[in-house]
Amino acid sequence: MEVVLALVIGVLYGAGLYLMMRRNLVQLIIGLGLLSHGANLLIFTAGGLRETGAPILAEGEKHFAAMPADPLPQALILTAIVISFAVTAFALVLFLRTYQTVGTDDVDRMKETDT
Amino acid sequence: MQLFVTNVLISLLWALLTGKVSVGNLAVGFVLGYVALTLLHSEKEERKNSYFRKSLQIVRFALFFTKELVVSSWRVARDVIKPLPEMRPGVVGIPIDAETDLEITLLANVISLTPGTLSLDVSPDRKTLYIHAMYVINPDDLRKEIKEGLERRLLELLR
Amino acid sequence: MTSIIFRTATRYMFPPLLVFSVYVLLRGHHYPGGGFVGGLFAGSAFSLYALAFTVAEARSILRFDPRDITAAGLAVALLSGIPPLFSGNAFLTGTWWELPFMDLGTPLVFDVGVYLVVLGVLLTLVFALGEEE
Amino acid sequence: MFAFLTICFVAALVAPIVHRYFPRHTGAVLSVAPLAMFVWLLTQLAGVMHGHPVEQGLVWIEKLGLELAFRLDGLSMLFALIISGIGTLVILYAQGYFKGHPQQGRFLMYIIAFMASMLGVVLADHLLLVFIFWELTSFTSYLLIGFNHESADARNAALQAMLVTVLGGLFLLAGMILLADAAGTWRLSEIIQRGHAIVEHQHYLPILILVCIGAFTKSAQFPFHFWLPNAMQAPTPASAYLHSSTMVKAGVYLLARLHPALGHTDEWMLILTTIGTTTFLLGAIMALGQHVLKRLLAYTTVSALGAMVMLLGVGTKYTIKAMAAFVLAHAFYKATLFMVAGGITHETGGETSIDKLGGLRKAMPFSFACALLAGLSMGGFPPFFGFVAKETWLHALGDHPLLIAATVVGGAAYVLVGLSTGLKPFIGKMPEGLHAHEVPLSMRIGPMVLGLGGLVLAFFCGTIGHALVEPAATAIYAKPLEVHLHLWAGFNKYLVISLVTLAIGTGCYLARPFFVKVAERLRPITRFGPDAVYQLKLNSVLRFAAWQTRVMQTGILRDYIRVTVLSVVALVGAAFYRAGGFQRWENLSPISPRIALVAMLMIAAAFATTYSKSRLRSILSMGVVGYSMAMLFTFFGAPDLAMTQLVIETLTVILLALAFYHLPPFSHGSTKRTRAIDVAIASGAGVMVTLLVLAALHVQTPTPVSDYYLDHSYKDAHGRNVVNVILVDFRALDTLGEITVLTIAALGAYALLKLRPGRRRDALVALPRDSGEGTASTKEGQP
Amino acid sequence: MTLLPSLPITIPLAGAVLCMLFRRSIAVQKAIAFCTSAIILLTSLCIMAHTKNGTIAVMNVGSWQAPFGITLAIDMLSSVMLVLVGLLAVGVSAYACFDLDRPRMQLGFFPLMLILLMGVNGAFVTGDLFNLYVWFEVLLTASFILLALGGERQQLEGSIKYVALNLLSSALFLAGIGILYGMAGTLNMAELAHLVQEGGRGGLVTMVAVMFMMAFGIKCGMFPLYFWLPASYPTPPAAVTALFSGLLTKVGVYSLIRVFTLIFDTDPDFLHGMILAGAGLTMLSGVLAAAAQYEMRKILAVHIVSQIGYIVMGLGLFTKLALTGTIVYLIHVIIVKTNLFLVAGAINRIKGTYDLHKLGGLYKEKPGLSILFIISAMSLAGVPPLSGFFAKLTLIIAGLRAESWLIVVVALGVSLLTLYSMTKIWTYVFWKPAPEPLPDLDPMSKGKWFVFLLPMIGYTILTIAIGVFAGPIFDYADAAAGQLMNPQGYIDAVLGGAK
Amino acid sequence: MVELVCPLVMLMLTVAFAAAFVRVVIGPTLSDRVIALDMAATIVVALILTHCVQSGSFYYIPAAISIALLSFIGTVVLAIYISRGGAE
Amino acid sequence: MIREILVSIFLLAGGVLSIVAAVGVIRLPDLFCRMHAATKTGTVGVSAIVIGMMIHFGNITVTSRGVLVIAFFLLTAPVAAHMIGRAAYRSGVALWILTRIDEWKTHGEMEQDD
Ligand code: NA
Ligand code: NA
Repeated sequence: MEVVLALVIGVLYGAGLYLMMRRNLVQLIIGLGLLSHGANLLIFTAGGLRETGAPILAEGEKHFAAMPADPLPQALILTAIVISFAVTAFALVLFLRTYQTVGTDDVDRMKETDT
Repeated sequence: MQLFVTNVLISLLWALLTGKVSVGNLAVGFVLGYVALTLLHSEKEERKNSYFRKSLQIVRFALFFTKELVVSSWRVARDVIKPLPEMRPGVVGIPIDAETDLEITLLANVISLTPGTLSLDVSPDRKTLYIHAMYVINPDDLRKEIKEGLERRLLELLR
Repeated sequence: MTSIIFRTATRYMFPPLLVFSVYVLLRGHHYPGGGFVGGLFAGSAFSLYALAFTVAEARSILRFDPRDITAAGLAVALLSGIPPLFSGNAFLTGTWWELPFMDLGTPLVFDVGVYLVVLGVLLTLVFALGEEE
Repeated sequence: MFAFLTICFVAALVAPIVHRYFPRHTGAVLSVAPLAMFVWLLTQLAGVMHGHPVEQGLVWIEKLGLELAFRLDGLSMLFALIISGIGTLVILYAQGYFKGHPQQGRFLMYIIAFMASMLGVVLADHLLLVFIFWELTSFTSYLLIGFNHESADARNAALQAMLVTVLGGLFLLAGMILLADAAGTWRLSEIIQRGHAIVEHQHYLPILILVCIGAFTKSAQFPFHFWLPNAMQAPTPASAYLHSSTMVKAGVYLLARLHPALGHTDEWMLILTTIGTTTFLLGAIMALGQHVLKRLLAYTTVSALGAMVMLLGVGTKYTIKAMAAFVLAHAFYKATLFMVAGGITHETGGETSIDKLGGLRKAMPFSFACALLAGLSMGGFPPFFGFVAKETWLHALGDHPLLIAATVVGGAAYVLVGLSTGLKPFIGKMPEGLHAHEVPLSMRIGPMVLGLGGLVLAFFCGTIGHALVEPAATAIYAKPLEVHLHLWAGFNKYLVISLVTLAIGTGCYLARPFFVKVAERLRPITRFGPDAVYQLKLNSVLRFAAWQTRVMQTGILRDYIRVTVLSVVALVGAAFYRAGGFQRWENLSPISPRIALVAMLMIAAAFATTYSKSRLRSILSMGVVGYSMAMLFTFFGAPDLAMTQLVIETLTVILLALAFYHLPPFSHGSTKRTRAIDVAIASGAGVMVTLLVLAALHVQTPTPVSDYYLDHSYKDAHGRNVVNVILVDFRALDTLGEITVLTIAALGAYALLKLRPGRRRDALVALPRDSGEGTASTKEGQP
Repeated sequence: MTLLPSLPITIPLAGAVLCMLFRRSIAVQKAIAFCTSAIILLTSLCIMAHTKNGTIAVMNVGSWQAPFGITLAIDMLSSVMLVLVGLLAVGVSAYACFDLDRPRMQLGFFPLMLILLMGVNGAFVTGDLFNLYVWFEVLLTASFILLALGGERQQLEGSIKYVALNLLSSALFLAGIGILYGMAGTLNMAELAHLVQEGGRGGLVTMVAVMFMMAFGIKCGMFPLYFWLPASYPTPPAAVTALFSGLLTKVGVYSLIRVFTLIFDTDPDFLHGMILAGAGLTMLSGVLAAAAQYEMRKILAVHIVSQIGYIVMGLGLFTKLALTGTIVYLIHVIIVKTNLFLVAGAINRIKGTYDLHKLGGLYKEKPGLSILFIISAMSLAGVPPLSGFFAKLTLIIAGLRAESWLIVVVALGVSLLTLYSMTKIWTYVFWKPAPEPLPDLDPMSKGKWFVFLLPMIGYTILTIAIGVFAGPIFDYADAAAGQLMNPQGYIDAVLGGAK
Repeated sequence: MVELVCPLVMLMLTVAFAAAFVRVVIGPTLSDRVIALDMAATIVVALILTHCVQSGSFYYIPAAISIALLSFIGTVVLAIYISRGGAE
Repeated sequence: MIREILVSIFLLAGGVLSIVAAVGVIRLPDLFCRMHAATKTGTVGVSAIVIGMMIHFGNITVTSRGVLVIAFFLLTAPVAAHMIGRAAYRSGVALWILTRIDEWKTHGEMEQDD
């Protein structure tokens, strides 16, 4: 299972990076999105996969009868998801405003600041 | 409405009394309450009418709708699978009697939910509902079918 | 983009959604859910309203500026870490009071803060984007 | 010592203030500081003479072993006296020179700071402290050379001087650190006692070379000599001071100071005599063809510095004595000549060429007298101190016929320059249109004192030799020696050589127009000199910098991402290789069909996002990826995660769609080649990540932390949903940070949407009334 | 102790929340921002007083024991960084109150600034790897916005590059955290250090270490990952750039130092060698990039890169003396660089441009400003006895003692080129007469001008003071470096010090 | 029995999801993609609910509700986008 | 046992309906026809699975939420379909060539988009 997911993670990273290397702003943002999916899945996979129950204690019980899934990677990913959502939302507005100001969404033509 | 609330309360009371809050138990409580209320309110015609008639209508409508759902689901499903689909799609305008927002909305929804028909839009004068249908042999038949079937029963229920 | 159907559906969906969002918030400590998802639900409800009607109308039923809600949420979350300090505990130590019907604790207050922040954030974004001509 | 140094620095700091309150006597007031130093030095003279150096120390940075350690011995005494004495005179001189100049205060500030730094160099007993003052002299001289900052030449010369001397300084620093490590101490007084250990140390040669480079740049030795003539852009008081008597001698001082530690080896001799002699001759010959007053003096300064290094390089007790005497003589006559030259230029309205000067003897009698005294001393005419020094020098070189020959050539040039600057401007006919008058009093004191000094010293040369030169030479030689200077040493071959030199020099002076003409002819050659090399080096560095910027900062984000990703892949790959690939896998769970199916879907959807001309298709495909993720989360027991992922995914799509109203469809494609490259890079990264995950899999996963959470979630944190408890309790701080991110992201998006340059003006008008909402409240928009 | 370590995080957050709640009144926001900054400074001084004798201030947030909750741990390095943040905050907020345009202030400059500070402080105090990621995101997001706020073309273009490359770094960082968690089952840095030291996973640790190196390398602007910096730093207003230059890259460096002294000290030949090579290339590349610029702010911005090289050089040499140098360099460069940006901003305020070709004649016109500039510039170039000199000196001594000849040669050469760049600015802006007379865009009375310059004067005095009182600073840095070289104290304090 | 049916149903749902994905990719119109994504979301709901049955835990139901709500909003937004003539 | 059978039947019904919908979405000739398949069959399929689930658990929590899910789908799915259909129609998505009749177009009462 982990091997399959490792492959998926690789593909997500690869696809994300490929998209980031395109010229359109929107592709850049989609690339970032895929990248963060990849990172989340990586944490999930590396944290240890268990096709078991959720880490939620059933009503009336005091201890977990069976070992549930590891809750910590889940919490970490939750945080990471939210953060990347926030950043994506801001980036989107940034790109929008950039397009309106610069007059193009071609990243290659945004080179006024360098050199 | 008051009666409905009372009925719900009775069913809850029943569940608490029997000490078992489950779907079945609540349903039993509800039926018991319903019967009790029917008996209690036999003389007050007006109110009894609205609540008890409505509840019967709802049940009838639900049954009708489920039947429609199953039948036309089957028809659509069969057609989807068939090697050569026998569809005669078309966009048909249906003059509607529904007036309030709620009536129009529910009607449109119910039409959409019924397989084979799909509400597209209401005309600006709110008199016509345009639907897309999979099987339009004769537009007038379709119009009639919907007006007589779904719309009549629905409006009956709502008014 | 006025559609009677959409508007009517929204009008009827709106209150239950808000109720549901609070439910998700409060149940979050024991079941899936919590402040984040709850806030997203509430925010979605208002966004839906803004879509069906106008952003201005959605703003008016919200009453508060979303940014104020955000700030208030952040303040609530921050303040929820303060009570333990009085009993000599570290910042953000969970402090619980047992009420007859449920346990009330600072983590729940914290989650309420999260809820408000998420609600405010989502609406700030959606309203601002919706107002962009 | 410390106190007097401090006084000097304070004087520098307050110079502008003094100038504000005593605008007409600034120099006089400020010269008290160096004078105090001078007087104090004289009081210490007796002790130092008898081999009792004055020492003072104060810890500055304990961890670096840096101390404010000062030590006044014979060598320091000689230099410190020159520095403070001439410093006093120069400050007075500057008062007249800059009369009425609005920035006189600043000039005095710089020059006094320079003087104090220079005193620091010669008094410090700690290698790092020497370096600190050394660098300060570079920096203050930068300010002085560039004082006429509105002239581009002055600015360039200042920069050049600083770059060259600082470059040398950096070599010096490295050398000093190695030296200190070799000697095991930073203290100069201790280092010079450990000459053996240092000479035998494996780093001896690097140390020697590094120190020499430092000293040579500062003392304008070939091939670093070029900055000095260019530095004549400085105002004359600065030139007189820096470039004759003080700063340039710092290198010589340092070599002299370190002679006991580094000297007495073949390497030392070879390097110093070669470079010193070359510089000596080069400076002298190049001086022949000059006609600008200050340049004449500058080139002979270069030459003189070469001579000192040469003498030091030979390193016998005689040459060392000669060098010490020559340092003194040179300081006197060169400072005088510079001051007089400055006076001439100052009073003739800016005339600098000796060919256009003449007959000033009437207008400027004082200056004439001083110039003549100094010029003759420079030429080595008896009975001046210059003659005494030259005699000692020739004596010392008795075993080195080649060096004697060089001395004759150089000496002749000195005669020429001495006469050209000391005599030529004042005799003959005054050219048409030249108006001049005598310099003011403050500008007379310096030349008078120093010019006459050259004569007086010669008559008291025995005493001077005993009191000043002998302690200095002893310090350099590190063994006791005796110095006897004579004005008249009897008739011997050296006197003959001297007289021959004078004759040749006088002849040359008469034939000066010829040399000037030759120099004109040869000018093209100088284009290939070290000055040109400096320019070439500087330009090539700048060109390289520009090239690098062009290559690195293309401005194209995609290039940046490519390079970044490639570097990551390469370096992590290197680490992977170093780790020896990955070990065997353990603990792998079996593949279940539903998960395999979802995984395949994810892969397909990921490809679909990349392989798309339609942006909606791309984002909807990304939506599919997100939904698939949620399914995986569901299968692996993460309901909160699944829920959040779904909600967020959809919200992202919604926000994108809202933004798409205002964004154009995809339109900018890449070439096939670019795409192929990108595919390669991206695949590389993907493979790397996959391998990393696989490599991580063989590791057992201990989860004590998670076990703790599962055990304590309900018991201690009152929550059944462990994930939520982690979020709001166990790791609530993360969540606090997370909602902060959310908050500001929204704040930022809002600000960006509401504030844009085009709307700025409106915003400015609209905002104060309202709440900073831009035009939001007045607008009723709806999609 | 239950409170102090959390204050660097909570105080700026509280200030930011207040600012947001008072978003209608700029005057109130200004007051809040300045007061908060001052309180931040005071708090960090208190913390420093507590840690200066080598104690490590530890706090378990939420009272959860060390590896289970998030632990805040402040050692001497952290506390000096906190003090620097405080110093910076006070100066920059004062400057911003004076200099920033109204719309920016209305649209949230102050809360953003405070949250940036919160993120930076969080990164300095946290002892948890994932929490570090969170603080990174906090400060990055705040910086994204501060960078783009104003919406001018250059700003926006710069922001895009900044955002894209930094998010790339975040993805890398997150991947590293994931793998490390998978390996060790903990996020607590002290416990990670402990587990990694126990060994058995050397190869994988090295790989993860390289990932962290690259992730932080991007954030701190190392070669060849610094592209975002020249593209973005010169675009926002001076106050923002000053804040960035002082803080952002330094957080990257701090993290690099933290993880490579605490956790990844298992394979120094390879890892620290790699860092050293990176340091050399970084300083060289950065200084060359600066040499090619003719815009004051760009020169200063690009120079950040080369200074990062110096700082990282100490880590690469990985000796106590070298780390001492690194710490001193950090102290020095944060103050000096901030000041230079403020001075540049002041010039822009009165002359309306940063272009070296257009500027000129300020030496005559604004002598006070000239002095402020030249002192900081020379300090940066390493002219003794200013702060920069001692920092560089220490690194060079450390390099020579470690016999890393090449890096010493590079460091010395770069120092010369730095001098060149600084004198270039000096020559063009101050000495050279202005090619066309530039009117004073904002003529101020003497008093107002003085108030305007006050933060810069303060920083300049600090620069000199660091040089003059280098002794105590070196004592402190030496002790801090000692802590870093012997992480066992940190580990014990975190894991054993739980209540 | 349920243990046998559930994986089967899930497999069927996954296949349906794949089909929806194919439609997202091939279009041809934006409306097609939107409808397909909406259907994909619905299938995810079904999948999650089936997983509830299989794993015997009902914790995933709120997830199902969230997706139902959000996918509705998403579809509406995209519909509005289409009707305002938004480009693909 | 009966319960298990019931659950299985409902679940399978849901699965089959989804497959049918999937096939429809792929096969059907134009957008509007595909919408029939996508929205309705999907809705009915989900409802079937929800009912199966409600029976399986048989407790109040699940049932109440199940009812909620169904209600929600019944309310939203048609609205969504309506919005898409209307938008698609207005934006000029072509009807299948075999579409027999288009009264909307012939009535020509297309309301101007705001
Ligand atoms: Na979180
Ligand atoms: Na939650």
